[in-house]
Amino acid sequence: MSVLSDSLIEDLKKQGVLVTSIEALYNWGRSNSVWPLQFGLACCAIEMIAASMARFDLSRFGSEVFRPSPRQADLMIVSGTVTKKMAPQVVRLFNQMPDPKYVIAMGACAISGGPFKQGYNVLKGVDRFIPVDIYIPGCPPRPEALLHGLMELQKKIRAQKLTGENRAKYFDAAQPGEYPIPSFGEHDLEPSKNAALWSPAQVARKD
Amino acid sequence: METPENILARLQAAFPSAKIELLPNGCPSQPPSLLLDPAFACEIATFLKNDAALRLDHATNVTGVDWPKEGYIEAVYHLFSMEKKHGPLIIRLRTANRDTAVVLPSLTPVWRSADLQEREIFDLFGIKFEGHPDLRRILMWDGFKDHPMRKDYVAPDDFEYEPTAHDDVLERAQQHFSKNA
Amino acid sequence: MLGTGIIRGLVVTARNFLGSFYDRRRFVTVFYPEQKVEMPERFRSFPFLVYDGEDAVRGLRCVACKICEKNCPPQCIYIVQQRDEKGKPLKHPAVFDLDISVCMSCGICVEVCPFDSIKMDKVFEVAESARFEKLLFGKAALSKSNAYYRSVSPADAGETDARLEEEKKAAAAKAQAAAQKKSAAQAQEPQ
Amino acid sequence: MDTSFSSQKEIDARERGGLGTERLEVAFGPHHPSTHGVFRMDVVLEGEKIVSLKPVFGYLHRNHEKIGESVSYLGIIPYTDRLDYLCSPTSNWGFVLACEKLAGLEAPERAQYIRVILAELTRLVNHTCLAGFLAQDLGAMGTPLMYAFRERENILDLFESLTGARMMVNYFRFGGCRCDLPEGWLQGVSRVLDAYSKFLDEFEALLTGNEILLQRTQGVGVLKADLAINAGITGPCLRASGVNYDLRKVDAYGIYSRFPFRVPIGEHGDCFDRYMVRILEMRESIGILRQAVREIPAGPIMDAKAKTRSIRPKAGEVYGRIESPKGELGFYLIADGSPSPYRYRIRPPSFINLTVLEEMCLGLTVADAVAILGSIDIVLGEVDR
Repeated sequence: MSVLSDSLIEDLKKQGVLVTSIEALYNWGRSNSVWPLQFGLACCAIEMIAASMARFDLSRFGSEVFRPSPRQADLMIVSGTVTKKMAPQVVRLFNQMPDPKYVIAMGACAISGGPFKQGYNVLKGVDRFIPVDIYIPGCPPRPEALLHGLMELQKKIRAQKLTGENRAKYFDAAQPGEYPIPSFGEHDLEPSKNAALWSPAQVARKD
Repeated sequence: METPENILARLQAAFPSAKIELLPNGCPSQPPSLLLDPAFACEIATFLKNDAALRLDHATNVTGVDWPKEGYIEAVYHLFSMEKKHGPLIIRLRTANRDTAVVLPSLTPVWRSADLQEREIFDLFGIKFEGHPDLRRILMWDGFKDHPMRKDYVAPDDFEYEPTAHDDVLERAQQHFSKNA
Repeated sequence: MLGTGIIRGLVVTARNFLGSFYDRRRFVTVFYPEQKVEMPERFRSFPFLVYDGEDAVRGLRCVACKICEKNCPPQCIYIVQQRDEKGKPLKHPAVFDLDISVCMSCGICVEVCPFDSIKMDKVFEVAESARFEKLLFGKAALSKSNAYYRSVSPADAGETDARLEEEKKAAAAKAQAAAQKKSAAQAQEPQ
Repeated sequence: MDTSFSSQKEIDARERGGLGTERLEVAFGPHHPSTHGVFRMDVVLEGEKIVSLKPVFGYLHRNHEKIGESVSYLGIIPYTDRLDYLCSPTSNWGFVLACEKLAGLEAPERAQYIRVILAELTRLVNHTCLAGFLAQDLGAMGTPLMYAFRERENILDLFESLTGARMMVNYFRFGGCRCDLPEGWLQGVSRVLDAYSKFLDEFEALLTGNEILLQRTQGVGVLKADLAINAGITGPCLRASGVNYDLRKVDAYGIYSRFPFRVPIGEHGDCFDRYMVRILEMRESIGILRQAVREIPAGPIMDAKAKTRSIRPKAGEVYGRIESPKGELGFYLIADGSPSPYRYRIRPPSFINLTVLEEMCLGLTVADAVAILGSIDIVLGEVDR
């Protein structure tokens, strides 16, 4: 959108002239029909269901179409604790989703293991194996918090570029659309994280 | 219900060669428990279940307890009676040690409700139940080697990002970084 | 007759469908984000630190006693006590970090805090796109004024303020009594 | 004979004179739209008939018991919320009950009433949602579940205004409750109850007489009483099989002996009885709630003996159990005098209710297995802990 400035578009809109670009139209359409995978893991899944029910009504955002098959889904809402036993299946489901695909980590457990992170069978954050776009903290987050997270995701989708240097990752054939699936080891998952994907910040503590 | 002392006396009369012991409970309002001889466990269990006065038909809670200092693992059964609506009677079985002789008789043939719970004990504590119909790991995956509910189990090292750690967790996180430094 | 049960069920759905046009009980949708559910007084999302007055650093009620750190079930609080140049510990946290990506909003920190310095917030719209940078809250992000607390939970804040006022008065009276006693003792001593 | 499209097996079968089928192994779950949460069933089918069904657990094994050994007694309470996340107040109560026995505390009168009110509201929430989920499993996509969740929200609003959270209440304390009722809360309960009995009538008109539901549930998944007792089945599943065993009557924990409610009993032990027992239980719960709201006295909400919020009991062990909406929820604690328990064990009703899932499903079709699983009412947080 280099020909028309944003203020000019606003002015035109006031005059009843709607101007758009292919990119904006395409992203507008995509962001308003984000179909999540019908997939719940734990407590947060109940709040996810509550969000899709009458009171909070996820369908106002075009996301009520929960797809039972990953092949038809755009969005994976990781709603709940990802255990080490479940992690390979989560990664496999993610791999089966077609591009463009997005991940929302809903709730403390999905983000970091949350209250259960010291457990031997709990994965400390789903982002160890799959890339996460939006993190929604809370235990569990209120349904409105999920809606807010979804709106943040829509914003992110709308800002994606179709062309140029900064174009969206999924247009780049060299970028991986699939991620390695960990296998069950004798003591832990092998590998215990995807080092290429997950690089935690080092928090320096003196004592 | 009869007192555990009474039941103990009757059991000793019925199974003279079995070694049965009454273990006190530190909590005064709670009943003591009976430590059974593993060799006679199945017979005693059947007796408790079928005895006309007891009819302990409901084995509610079956669980393991690890005692590393004492050197054994325990299986604890909480018995109630649905018919007579009384209980609990607590019975315990102990393994000889914690690594080589961890075999106990399974009480699943007597109470079906012990089925999944004994599998869970096998998985998390490593007690092998002889006579269990389907003794496999239940909560962890099949290739898993450890028994995580034992007191000396060390969780795998995934302490890369612990921004708010203190005490034990901080120690583990520091270990992680010193190892990978 | 076969089918009457289904017809009765359809009557129920029809009643709900038509009812949703005029009956508030059947039309329950809240149009978030334009319209928001009013949060009850006790609603809790994440903890924050209260400071009195205007200065977020000096007015902080927290004395870095680490009781909340010890009692936090998922261990999401990290506190370092401030020390002066000589290394003497001060009643002030140098670092107060709270990992809200771990916090389970249980409110136990609030319950155990003896100084009423940590309270539960009502902000739940904290979705972020980066976990390491944005979900670890430091002291500056956590500190909020008592006026803010009064605006989000008026009843509890009022109660806390009244109690603190009471305690302050009692402490002042005690100090005064002690001072009087001391001066009386001093007055007696020379004789 | 044209055999171009037939497999060798079919030809063999045709030559033998019958229609032979190959056995098919299907893994239902851990991600499957018709299972509850991340439960998995390895099913072997012959045609449509189930010849073997092995449940596979552990996909939500969150190590409650191990974590409980390093957290203080007070710190465990919020974890119990997350056991059975549809009904956290009852999980709270079970744990608190066991600890109170251990520490010799007793909740005062008012707190006891508050506990009963919360527990029965929880039962309403759980059973309504169960009916919705069961209908969803049977193919009634959306509508009953949507009505159930609409009513659930009203009760969750009550929870939220009392405890501060919709689902994870973290409300009961050793020797009482965390905070007193806010103003107007009991009137709110009465209002919800009035609406709820009307809603139940409507819900039953929608579901109970529905021929499809009857066809799909009656005579399906029959569980005989003696097997149910031996397999440790508890809660509505046991009572649907005709065994009168309700811990609210048997143990009469708390103040349940003051409430003259009836215990609904099923006759056949099939899916429909399990559904119906729950609907009737909800009606009894409404009666209990009305009485509790009427009788609740004023007074303190914490035992005067409880000086601190947490406890540090002497060495000893205790088993405390309550009737949670799913069945007998027990907590077995071994204390060793330290601030956290030496052993913290949960006796999860949903887990043990799955013991005889295979027996209930054998010989039936795949679709029936889904109905049976739905009628048992499991929550994975509790099954795998």
